[in-house]
This record gives sequence, C-alpha cells and structure tokens, in this order.
Amino acid sequence: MSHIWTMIAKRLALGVVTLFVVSLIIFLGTELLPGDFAQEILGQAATPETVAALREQLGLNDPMHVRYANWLGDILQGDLGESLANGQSVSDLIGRRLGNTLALAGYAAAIAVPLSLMLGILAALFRNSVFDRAANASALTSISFPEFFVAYILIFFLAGAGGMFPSMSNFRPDADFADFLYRAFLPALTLTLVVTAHMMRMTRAAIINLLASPYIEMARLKGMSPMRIIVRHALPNALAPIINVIALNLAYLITGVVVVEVVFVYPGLGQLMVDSVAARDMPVVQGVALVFAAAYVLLNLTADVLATLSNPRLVHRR
Amino acid sequence: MKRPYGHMNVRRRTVLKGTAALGAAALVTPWGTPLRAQPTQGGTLRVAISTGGTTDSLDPGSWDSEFMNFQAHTRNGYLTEIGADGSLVPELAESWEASADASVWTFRIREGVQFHSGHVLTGEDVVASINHHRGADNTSAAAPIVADIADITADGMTVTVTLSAGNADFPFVMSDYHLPILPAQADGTIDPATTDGCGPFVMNNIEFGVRADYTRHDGYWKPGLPYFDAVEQVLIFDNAARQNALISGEVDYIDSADLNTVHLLERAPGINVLSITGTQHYGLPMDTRAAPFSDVNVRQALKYAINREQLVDTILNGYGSVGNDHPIGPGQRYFNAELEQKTFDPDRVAFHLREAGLSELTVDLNIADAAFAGAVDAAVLYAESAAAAGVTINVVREPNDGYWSNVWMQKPFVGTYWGGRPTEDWMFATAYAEGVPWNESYWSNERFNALLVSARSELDEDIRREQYFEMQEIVANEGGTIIPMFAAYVGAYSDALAHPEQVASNWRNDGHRIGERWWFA
Amino acid sequence: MTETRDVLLTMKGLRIEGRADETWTEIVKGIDLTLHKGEVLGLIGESGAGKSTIGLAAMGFARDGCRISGGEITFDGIDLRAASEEDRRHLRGHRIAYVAQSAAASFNPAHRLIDQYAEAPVRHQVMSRAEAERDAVDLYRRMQLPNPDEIGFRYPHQVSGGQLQRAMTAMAMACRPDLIIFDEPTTALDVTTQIEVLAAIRDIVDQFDTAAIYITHDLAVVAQMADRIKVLLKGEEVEEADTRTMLTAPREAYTKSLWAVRSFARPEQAPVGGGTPVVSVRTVTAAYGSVDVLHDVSFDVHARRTVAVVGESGSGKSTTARVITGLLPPRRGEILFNGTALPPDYRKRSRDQLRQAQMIYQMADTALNPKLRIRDLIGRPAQMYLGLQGKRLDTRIRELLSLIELEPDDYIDRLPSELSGGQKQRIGIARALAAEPQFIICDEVTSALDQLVAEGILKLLDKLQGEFDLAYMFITHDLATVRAIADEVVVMKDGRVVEQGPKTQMFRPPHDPYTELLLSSVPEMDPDWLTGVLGKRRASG
Amino acid sequence: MGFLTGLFWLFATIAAALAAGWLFRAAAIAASPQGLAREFRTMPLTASFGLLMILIYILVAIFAPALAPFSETEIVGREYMPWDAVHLLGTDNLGRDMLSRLIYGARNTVGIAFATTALAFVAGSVLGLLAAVVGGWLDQLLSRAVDVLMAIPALIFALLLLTIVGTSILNMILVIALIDSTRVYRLARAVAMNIVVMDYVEAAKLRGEGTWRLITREILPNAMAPLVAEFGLRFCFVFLTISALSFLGLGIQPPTADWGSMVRDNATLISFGDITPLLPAGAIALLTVSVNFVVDWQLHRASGLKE
Repeated sequence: MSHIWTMIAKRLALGVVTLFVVSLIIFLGTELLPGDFAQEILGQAATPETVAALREQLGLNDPMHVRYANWLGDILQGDLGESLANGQSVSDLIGRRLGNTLALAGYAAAIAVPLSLMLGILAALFRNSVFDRAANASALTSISFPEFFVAYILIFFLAGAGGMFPSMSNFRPDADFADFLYRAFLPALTLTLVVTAHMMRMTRAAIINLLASPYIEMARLKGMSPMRIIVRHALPNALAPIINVIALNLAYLITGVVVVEVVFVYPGLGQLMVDSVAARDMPVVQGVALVFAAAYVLLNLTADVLATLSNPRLVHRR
Repeated sequence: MKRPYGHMNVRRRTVLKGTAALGAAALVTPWGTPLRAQPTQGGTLRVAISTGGTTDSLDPGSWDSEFMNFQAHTRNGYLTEIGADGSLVPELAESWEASADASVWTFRIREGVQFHSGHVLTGEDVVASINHHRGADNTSAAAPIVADIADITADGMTVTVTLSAGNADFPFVMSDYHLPILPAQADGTIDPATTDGCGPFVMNNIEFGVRADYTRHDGYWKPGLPYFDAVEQVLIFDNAARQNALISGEVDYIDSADLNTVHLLERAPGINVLSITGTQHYGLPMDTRAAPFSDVNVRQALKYAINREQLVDTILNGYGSVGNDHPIGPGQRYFNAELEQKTFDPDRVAFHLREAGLSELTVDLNIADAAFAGAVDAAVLYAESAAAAGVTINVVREPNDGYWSNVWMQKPFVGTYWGGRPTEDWMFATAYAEGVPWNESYWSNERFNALLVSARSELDEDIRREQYFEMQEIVANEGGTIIPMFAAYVGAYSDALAHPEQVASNWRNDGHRIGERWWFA
Repeated sequence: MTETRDVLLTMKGLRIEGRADETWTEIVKGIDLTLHKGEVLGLIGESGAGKSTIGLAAMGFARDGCRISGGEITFDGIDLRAASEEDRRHLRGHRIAYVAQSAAASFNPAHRLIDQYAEAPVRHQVMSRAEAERDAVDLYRRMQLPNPDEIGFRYPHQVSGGQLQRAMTAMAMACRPDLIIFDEPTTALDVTTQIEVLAAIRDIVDQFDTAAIYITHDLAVVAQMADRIKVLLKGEEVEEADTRTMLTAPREAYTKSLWAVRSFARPEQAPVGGGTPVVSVRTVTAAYGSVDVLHDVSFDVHARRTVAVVGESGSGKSTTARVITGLLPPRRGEILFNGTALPPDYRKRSRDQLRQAQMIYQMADTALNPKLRIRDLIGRPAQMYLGLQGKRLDTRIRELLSLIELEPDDYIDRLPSELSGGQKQRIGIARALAAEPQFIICDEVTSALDQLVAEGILKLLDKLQGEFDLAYMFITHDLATVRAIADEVVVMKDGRVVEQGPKTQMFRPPHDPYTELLLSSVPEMDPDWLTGVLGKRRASG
Repeated sequence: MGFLTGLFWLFATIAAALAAGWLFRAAAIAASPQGLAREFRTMPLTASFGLLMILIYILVAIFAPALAPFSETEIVGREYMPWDAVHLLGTDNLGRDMLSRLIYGARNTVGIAFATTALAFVAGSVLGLLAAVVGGWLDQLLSRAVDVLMAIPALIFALLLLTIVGTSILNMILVIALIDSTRVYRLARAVAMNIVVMDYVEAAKLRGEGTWRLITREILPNAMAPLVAEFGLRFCFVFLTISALSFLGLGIQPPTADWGSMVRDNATLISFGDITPLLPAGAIALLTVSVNFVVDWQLHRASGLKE
C-alpha cells in the first residue's frame, strides 16, 4: 500500500503547483480585463477623481507583480484577504457559499450517480434492445437541451402555480435539512438530468467494452446469469473509466453550475465568481478560482486513488 | 381575469396617453381593481429585486444597485422624502428654511426619533451622516452631490448647511438614497458597516447578492407604520426565475418584469402588473466635439431619423413613452409640454443634411446591452429607420463587460441610460452643464449654462418654470443626446398585496418604500 | 443397456454458422461425435478447423456472432438445443466445465482465485462457500500447486501462467463435472511448464474419472492426453481412431501431412571459418530501470547463417533483440555491425544502418498497421530507403509479393484484416526484405502459427537466406524450430547465456542441465512419453 | 386521455422516424457503389435516421437563403405574431420571422459548432498524439499545462477569456476550441499511449520514420474510433457551452440567428406554457441525437462486437 501513499503525496505536491499556476493565470486574466475594480464598482456613477481616490485607497496603483506577490504571501500564511467591494473576509464569503455549493453538488450526485450506474448497467445488460435505445436517446436528448432550458421546463411542470416544488431555492439561513432537500430539489434534478447521460453512456460503454474478454466468456461458461456477469464480472473491471467520468461530472457539479444557480436563485460559488469577475474584485476571484481548482485537483486525485484501489494489479503487487 | 392580448394593447396605449396629458406620475391599476381603503396590519412581505451582487456593501457611499437602494429605504430614514405625488415632504427634518440666495439652509430635526439600536436622533447624527460623503478624495458615489456644501453644523436639533453657491433644490438633494441618517459614533463619524438605522424595519441579516431579512421596527415614529410584520428581500437576477417566483407564490412582489412576456404575466391569475413612468430614460449621446457630430444640423438630422414610437412599442413593449431629446420626464414639475414632439421625418432629415452641406451621412453607433435593456435591438431598429431616411448607421456591438469604461464617453456615438434625478437642476447639472464629468456629449451652450446657474437659486416659481422650459428647448434642439424614450418601471405583484392610490414615480418600488407604504389586503 | 448408459455426449450432424458482413457462413459442417463416460477425446486440427466451436457446442454454447444451425447435441439424455437457456446455464460449470487456452486472460483480474473457484459450486448450490474453500485447497494440493493453503487468496496477476492453468483446471473440477472441455490449455505455456500442467491435468482427470474433450493443434500433446483422436479440417471430420492407431497408421493424406510436419530440417552447414561476422554482440549488459536483465551476453551472427536464441519467457531473448535494434541502449558492451560499432540508440543510427538490420515480429496482428494496405506496408521501406517511386515502386512491391509466394494482383490492395495468419507473417517478411538488409531478427515468428503454416514460413525464410545472403537471428522457445532452421544455438536463462555452439553439438549430450531440461520437456509423438519422462524425473529428482 | 394522446404521438413520431430511416437506407443502398452499399446494409435504422437528419441539416444550412421565406434580421411584422399562412411559425420578440431565423440558425449554429469542434479536435488530437509519440519533457509540459487549464472551470474560463478578447464569433470559436481541446488532448493521448506500444509503431520507429508520419500514418488512423465517438459528444457540449454563454450574455451576438440565443431570448415563454422556445431547442436536440446515433453505429462497427 505504501506506493499508493507515495502516489497521493506526489499528486498533492503536483496539485499545489497546479493551484499556483491557476492563480497566476486567473490573476493575469483578470488583469487583462478592461477596467479595474475602482472603475467597475463605481460604474457610471463615478467621477475620475473618486475612481482615482478609491484606487489609491485599495492599493490598486501598485505594479501588478507587487500585488500578486502580496496576495501570494498572504495566501501562504493562510489569509485569503478581504473583498475589495465590501471588506468581508474572503474565506468567510467563500465558506458560506462553498457549503451551499457542496450541498447541492452532493444532492445532485446522490441522485445522479446511482441512477446513471443503474441505467448504464441495465443498458449494457439489454444492449441494443428497445430499453437500451430509449435510455440512450432520452439521455442524449436531455443533455442536448441547454441547462437553463431544462430548468425552465422543470419549473413549468413541477413548480408554477400550485406546483409541488418551489421554483426558488433561496432558503433562509436557518433552514433545516428537510427544508433544504425540499427547496433544492429542482436544481438538483436539473443537474441530475444534465450529468446523468454522460455517466450512463460511459458506464454502458466501459462494460460493453469488456464483454468480449475471455474471462466474461468464462463466466458465461460457468453458467452465471447475465446480470451477475455484468455486475460481478464486468463492472469491477470497468470501474476505472467509470470513476473517472464520475469525478469529472462531480467537478462539473461543483464548478460549472453558475447557470443553474442563477435560474434557481441558489447562493453558490459560481454566482459569486461571476459577480466578482464582473466587479474585478480580485481577492474574491482568486479565492474562488483556488477553491474550484482545488476541488478539481482533489476529485481527480480521489478518482485516481479509487481507480487504483479498484485494480488489484495496482494494489497487490506481486 | 384573463383577457385577450389585443385588448391589453388598447388599454395600455390609452393609459399611456392619459399619463402624458395629466403630466403626473402614472399608475396603471390592472383593469380597475378597486383599491382597499383600509390598510391592515401584519404579514411578511417577500420582495424579489432584479439587480445587485455579492460585491454590494453596507457603506452608503457604495450603494448603486436596486437591491441596496431597496434596503436603504426599508432600513433607514432620510432628512427629506419624495412623496408619492412627487412633492418633497419632511421626514427626519421636520421643517427647513433657506436664506434669500438659497445658499444657507437650516433644518429642524424631528424630536424623539429612535434608531433600532435605541440611540435617539440628534443633529450630530445628521452632520456625521452627511460628512461621511464629504472631503477631499472621498470615494462615495454621493461625493459630487454634497460637494457644494461648504459647511455643515449642528446645534442640538438644528442643522445648518452653508453652500458654496445658492441651490433652491437643496432639500431635494437630501432625499438622495446615498444619504441615510445613521447614528454618529463618539468621534463624530458613522460606522459605514452598521446595520442600524431609523427606518421602518430592523435589518436582521444581509447576505450580499442573496437576501436580506427584516422585522418591524416597533418604535417607528410614523404613527401606525409600517403595516407588515416582516420583510424578506431576495435577489433574483434572471427574468424568468423572477417571474416564476411570483407566479408560484414564492414572492409577493417583483421589481422588474420581462417586457417580452409581460403580456403573458398579466394574464396569469392573481398577478397584477405595475407600470410607472418616471424619470428613467434611454439615450444615444454624440460627442459634439467630434466631426460630424460637431455640426448641429447633423445632430438634428439624426434626431429626426429615429422612429420613437416603434422603439417604445418594440423595445419597451409599450411600457414607456416617447422622449423629446431632453432628460425631463412628463411627471416632473417643470416638464415642458409645449415643446414640439419630434417624430420620424425623412424630409427634415434631408433638410438638415442639406444645411450641413452633406449629400449622405454614415456613422458608427457603438453600443451594448449594458447601456440599457434592448439597446442593441434598439440600435438595429434605429439603423433600419435611418436607412429609410438616407442615413447609414453601422451598429457596432460592444461587450457588456467594460462598456462603461471603454465605450461610453470614449467612442463618439454610444448608448446610455439615466435613472433620472428628482429635480431639473440636478439632472441638467449632472449631465448637461459645461465641463461636468458626466457631460456625455461634451456639449457646451452659453445660454444654457447661464440659465442653469440663475434658475438654481431662483425662488420665484414662474421665472424658474420659464427658465427650465427654455433649457429643455435648447437641449432638445441643439444638445448632443438623442433621447427617444422614457422607460416605465414595470414591476408586478400578487393580488394579496394592496397599495395606496398614488404610487411614487421617482424610483422603482413606490420610491423603494413599499415596505412602509403597502400592506396585505 | 450398459452401452447407452455409458454414452455421455453425442452430436449428430452438428452444423454451426458464423456471421461475417451480415451473411451467415457455415463453419462446422455436419460433425458426428460420441463420448463415453470417463473417456478423453482429442480434437485436433489447424486454426479454422472448428475445434473450439465444437467444444463449446458440447456445452450448448455458441460464441457471439455464431449460431448452431443444425444437428443434435445430447448430453446425458438432455437435448441441449431444445433445452431452455436456464437449463443449459445450470449445466454449465456444474456438469460440463471448460478450461480455456489462456488462464491469464480467462481469470477475472478483479477477484481472487478462490472467489472464482467458489462461484460455480455456490451458485449452482453444490456446496456452501466454506465447503468450497476447503475443497479448493484440496484440489490445489492435488494439482500440485505450491502453497495450496494460501494460493487461492491471491489475485490472478500474482500467480504464474503455469500455476494459473492448473488453478483453472481445479476450478473446472469444482463441481465434479461429468465432462470437461480443455481448449488448448497448454498452448500459451513454456515447454518446461507445459509438461507439469499436462501431468496435473492427466492425473486429475484420471482420479475423478471425468470425461474430457481435449482440443489442441499439437499432436504430441494430444498423444499424451487422449484415448481417441478426431482430426478436423475446415469444419469437417477427416478421420477418427484411437490414439495409438492414429499415431501409427493415419489413413488420410491430410493426417499424414500433419504427421510429416516435423521432418523439415535444413542441411547442416560447415562451421564458419573466421571472417567478420555481420552482427557481433559484445559483452552486453542491459537494464530496465535499475534492474539488470542481461548479463554479459556475447555471440556472433555470420552471413548466410542462422543463430537461434533459445530460452523460456523472461530469459532475455527479446531484450537482446531490443539491444541490437537500439531500442534499449545497453549499460555495458556494444553491438558491432560488419566490425564497426553501432550507436547504441536507434535514433542516432544512420538511415543506412537502420536499413541493414530488419525485424520480423511474433504477432503479425500487431506488427502490421491494420489501417494500411499491403501496397503501403511493404512499399514504404522500399520508398524510404531506396527512393523508389511510382512505376518502379509498384514493380518492386509485386516482385516482393512474388518472393513471398503471394499472387501480387490478388493481394496488393488488401488490408491486413483480409489475410490469414500465415499470410500476414509473409507480409512481415516482405516488409523486412523490402529494405534489402543484411541481417534480420526473427522474433518467435512461427509460434503463433499452425504447424503446417509455420513450416511454410520456415522454408520460405530458408530459401530467402540463400537467395540474398542474409544473416538471421532467430528468437524462439520451440526446439523443433531450432532443429529445423538453426546453424548455431544460443541457450539463455535469466539473462545469461548458459550454452552456445553449433546445432549438431547442441542436440548431442552432454548438456548443460538447463539445456537438458529444455530438450527433455519437448513432447514426443509417443503416447507413453509423458509417463516415461515423469517416471525418469521422479527417479532422478 | 391526454397521456394516451401523448403516447400515441410519441409512438407515431418514432414510427415515422424509423420509416424515414428505412426509406433513406433503401435509397442509399440503391444509389451507392458496391463497397459503400455494403456499409449501408449493416446500418441500423437509428443510424440511418441520424444520417438522414444530418444530411437535411446540411442542406438547410447551405441553402438557407433560398429556403427561408424572409431574411434573417428583417422585421416583418409585430412581435410575437401567432402561427399563420405567411409566418408559418409566427414572429419573435422583435417581430422577425421565426421560421426564417430557424433556417438561418441552422447555418450559424451548426457552422459555428462544427468549426469549433473541428478546431478543438485538430488542436487537441495533434498535441495529444505528439505527446504520446515524443514523450519525455514535451509530454510532461503539455500534460501539466492541460491539467492546469482543466482545473479552471470551463464556463468561467470562457467567460474570462471572452471578456478579455471580446465577443466576436471568431473569438468565441477560438476560446471554446481552446478549452475543449484540453479534453480532446487527454483522450487522444490516452488512446495513442495504447497504440504507440504496438509492434507496427516500433517497426516504423526502427525504420527511421519521422514523428509527423508516425502520427498521421501509423497512429491517427487507429485512434479514429474513440476520437469520432468523442466528437459526437463534444459536438453537443459545444452547443451547450455556446447557449450557456448566451445565457450569460457572451454568446453569439444578435441579430445573428442561432438556436442557443433563440432559446435564450424566448425561454421565459416556457413559464407560460408557450412552446415557441421548444422549436430551436428541439432543433439542437434532434441534431445531437442524430449525430450520436451515427457515432454509435460507427463505434459499434469499430469495436468489432458482433451482436
């Protein structure tokens, strides 16, 4: 097992480097955007004098590399800084939103992952049947509609006047878990529809890919039932690609749901990032970008570790 | 409740015309629902606001979104208040008087007003609150409007303001939403991060870009107010989501309806649409220093080449009124109703082009939807009508992000919007006076500038009206900005809500005072 | 009465079709077969004979893309074609078991051996999981697997190929079936391993008196295992007889040609009397990472001579080839070509140096780009090294195709997938020849081929060597091949040369003990050979 | 009752689609030469239907000006006119002919999505194959760079880049292609890694072939199947990215008609049960499903799994 720990350590180190480069790219990217925080926040209602004064006050007149170095220095001491816009601590700001984002991602994943695995397995079992084709076609259809459109359709049918679910997930800060499940149901369902197809197709493909293997034929010749062959003999060997695609989709659920957040008024990180980019609120942009990149790196790492653990060749060396 | 679409159109048009004729703030009550006479107490008002962001802040100097503007009036009190009929009424200032040249103003502060924290209002609080926006290098958005204050002092419950030049409208300025009265600290400043206030509701929590929750301020000084027990204010940026929230009963009121589908929203059971034409207007400023816009005939030609009716019908879906190339709204005190309304007129375009010595005219219009909702579509429509009048307008689409930094007041022909200002002087002084920072068209007119200064301190109503009428005429015929339309504030609310007969037109949401003025039926 | 009860399996007029391009073609064309209880029937034939298909049909099973289209299959009174899929499934693994060619591929890599062992008995409700585990250990012991108590708890990749094959046989025995289908169970193994597996299989089949169908293409092997032998050709029966009769007196011409396959051997050549060798491997030590896999390997290859490098898998044969071609620069030592040292890394070698040494691979399937046509496959070296273009290139390609005895017009525009295994290997040879080299490395070029086909390839290589004065380095584990084609032999074990010299010397005692083991492990066409060898080894060891 | 009617129409549609596929396949077999005809014979009805649809989309895109009754941007009537004989699908929010915009939308949307996907594939697969073949520092450099780019959420990255470079169609194609190419790179590299170990690649290397020839002749043809499958999915992800960008105001800019923006512009109607926005959305969905049907067929052929 020690080699797995070595791998984790190496990958974590690499992850830190990735985060560093991501922060640099985001920083430069935001630098290249027209206008700066002072101009954007004061907007049309600002005179050149106020803009200049605010810029001076926030230290935006320092050269670029100085500002980046300062920011990096603070980060290394665990300080994400304060929002330029309202002086709130970036870690507080992100902390609250991150909780929401993770909750929604977890909610959607809790529906989507088992669902897509099940559908993928069934589609592989009944491959080329009507069920397979119908599942495939409806999955493709559901991912070919834009997210916001899926959301609107769900709202029309499931919310609306006298609907079963609220069209808005903006819950009170003191909401309890049941309330959360109720209010976040539609966004979670939307995200489920968006990610299920990809995972289902990969599950199906990964399983079918193995069906020509000699050990599958062996299982058939041992008189095993088709279901057992798929679940017991094909699935464990197909886990690596499936885990990878699940990780990719989980990363998407965490980092890519700004549109769903907007439609369902869900206070997540995506909206915070978009707002902060528009306002050029650099510390917040950087903070969120780091969180996103870290989520991606960690999920990938977890996927690799799980894929490794699912493969006895890599766990039990000779 | 359902009515055919065609019917609605007719009704809308009639009402709008009526509005213009009345010259007063317009209120569209849906198909004559009788207004409840007797306000009732209780309930939680849930309001969805359309703009705002995580970058909002509690500092009054930074407020620029509808979200913060709404919380400003829900939580705070102001020295003066603009009433539902557009007149100025006392709020925290009981009364005021001016010196003869309108340069020294004395405000009498109301006794016994309590902040939510229990602190009792004095003149010191007023001075501290105003001073927050004053001083060199002050970054407050309100800094320009208090720049004329040379000195402000308090003596118990009296506050004396000395201006560097006379201003007859100064009490109006004190109603600006950036200038809430907040409790002074020991050192004579206010805490810009405070959630205290002396308005009708106590703020329990605020999450920027998300929501704010309030409960009734039991010690509120206005007798019997507010009617609601609590207010929940949420931000819903997406048009469809906002409308869905109203239809599905998640909120009671939305501040802005999608003009594309407002006719469908009106048909939804239990939903009322509220359309208010105030001072909000959309414009197309030209840089009057740059050729060909430096020639007034070119400007006039471009003004006659736009089809205003079509823009109001298409871009505003009828919710608004045509503009006459000056920024004064039909509901304002000194609106010049006698001025000839410009219309689409190819002959006049040809005439002015001849006067300018041009056989043809081609200009670029740099615009983005950031300028106003539907700005690009408006530009496309404008280009079509102008083409019919022999003028070629190339619509250059610019990115929304960065529009105000890189395009507006940088390119010679662009789009803009103004929420408007409650007084003629304020509006003109902000965007039309020579050399002011927001003079979008870099326009300068001697007669206009002189009139502006003299009207400002003029206390005689008739002379003042005459002067403002003339200024509107000068701006309309010589100014550098095409103002084709005044856009109504179109909101919607559920049947459960009731409001006074007259709804204010100075801002959205009954002057952002729904919390104080409305009730559950 | 006794006669019918004794019969376990009958097939009558069995026909099986396979699908290619949406049309069905018959691949088994009316086979009759009878198998009695406790009897072992050998099915023998070349690839395409339908051996495996018939073997699977005995389980009522047809591979994807195949269907049983006619005839009867009766197992112990049950009509397998009429039985429901459910019933057939219940027979499989329970009363009829299967042992596949490659145990390494047929064990599920995700589960431990014992889980896979227990699956059939538990699922078919023959015994409980605990009983199955105990039983597994017992069978592992009988199969003479090392550490029978714990080997079941390993994953397939942790167990060697020979052991896996035995574990698979044990697994097939788990439900004590009446019939086992052995589908080339030792083909993928080294000779020294094969002999152990054969012995173990024979023992266990004897012990439980299980009937078996033993499928192979290796006559010597089937001779050791089967009571009767059936010879198949292209889905039809050639003849059937009991083993001794078949070996001593084959009736049909085809059978006779099969028997004669091992007769090819090129004439002995006089030893090389000096001169510069074409290729000289000088004290080469090479490593993968930090582990040395070759130690001080030296040998020479002269023009018109064939050096066979012999050894089991892992002995360093192929690594030596990689060092010579420059894919693996050695840690020490060097490669001389006509007396001049070659740059160790192929990327540093000149185009002409690359041209002079060519390689022919074991698996023609992976050695030919499946997306290129024959014209491009063998035209490319000619075009690249010799600058042939257009008409001249076309002529040269046709010439090469004639050399390898393929009709140019027929084959020039085919894809590799449209060729048989032997034809693919010929294309590999043509590709090497196209470069007009002096030296060719043949890496197990015949081990994936049927014996008749393999012999054809060997004869072709021999002919070409004479025509073009080629030097061959022949990597193989098959001593029959060595006997057939080599002039000199290099025996390798664990990265070292254990013995080298002219072929004649190598096949004459005394030997290095390892060479002895190798030689004695090659099965012979004598039904008593296996018993004899085992007896001898037991006596000496 | 409503449910049964819905079910009836669903089956009727599927039946009609399969019938169309069958007819198309019959026609294709009859019209094409021997070798091609054999390919078509193996084509399942779904793939045949998909191919037919793709063909129709291409024709519509090419002949848009001839097919559309009105111009793309011309305002021909009042806003939101109902369906009638002149404006078959009514008018949009500015009074432009809906059908004409749908037809022009085929040209813009399919063209842009295709160009973007193609670009992403060329860039991603060339670099991926190069990394696999050359290995060493180049592989490390490219792979780490791709890791970094993939760690930045795609939509937000696109937003940032588009804001920097401006929202022209060309920029949008480049930006989305850049982001998508990282995904293609990963796949191409993984696939190529399995191919470079093949003997025929070794043979080509030993022959002294150059890198470019190794990639184009030896590896690429053998990596096509998984890449083609990925192309199908990427193609619809590009649609989605473009429409998500439209949602956030950075997509294809008006007055150019594209389906993503048309869904966006009319999306609020769905809240009132008006099906107008379903038309462009359905156009996207139909194309996506069609493309993937064909891709599935090709993949099935390439996998060699016979069932």
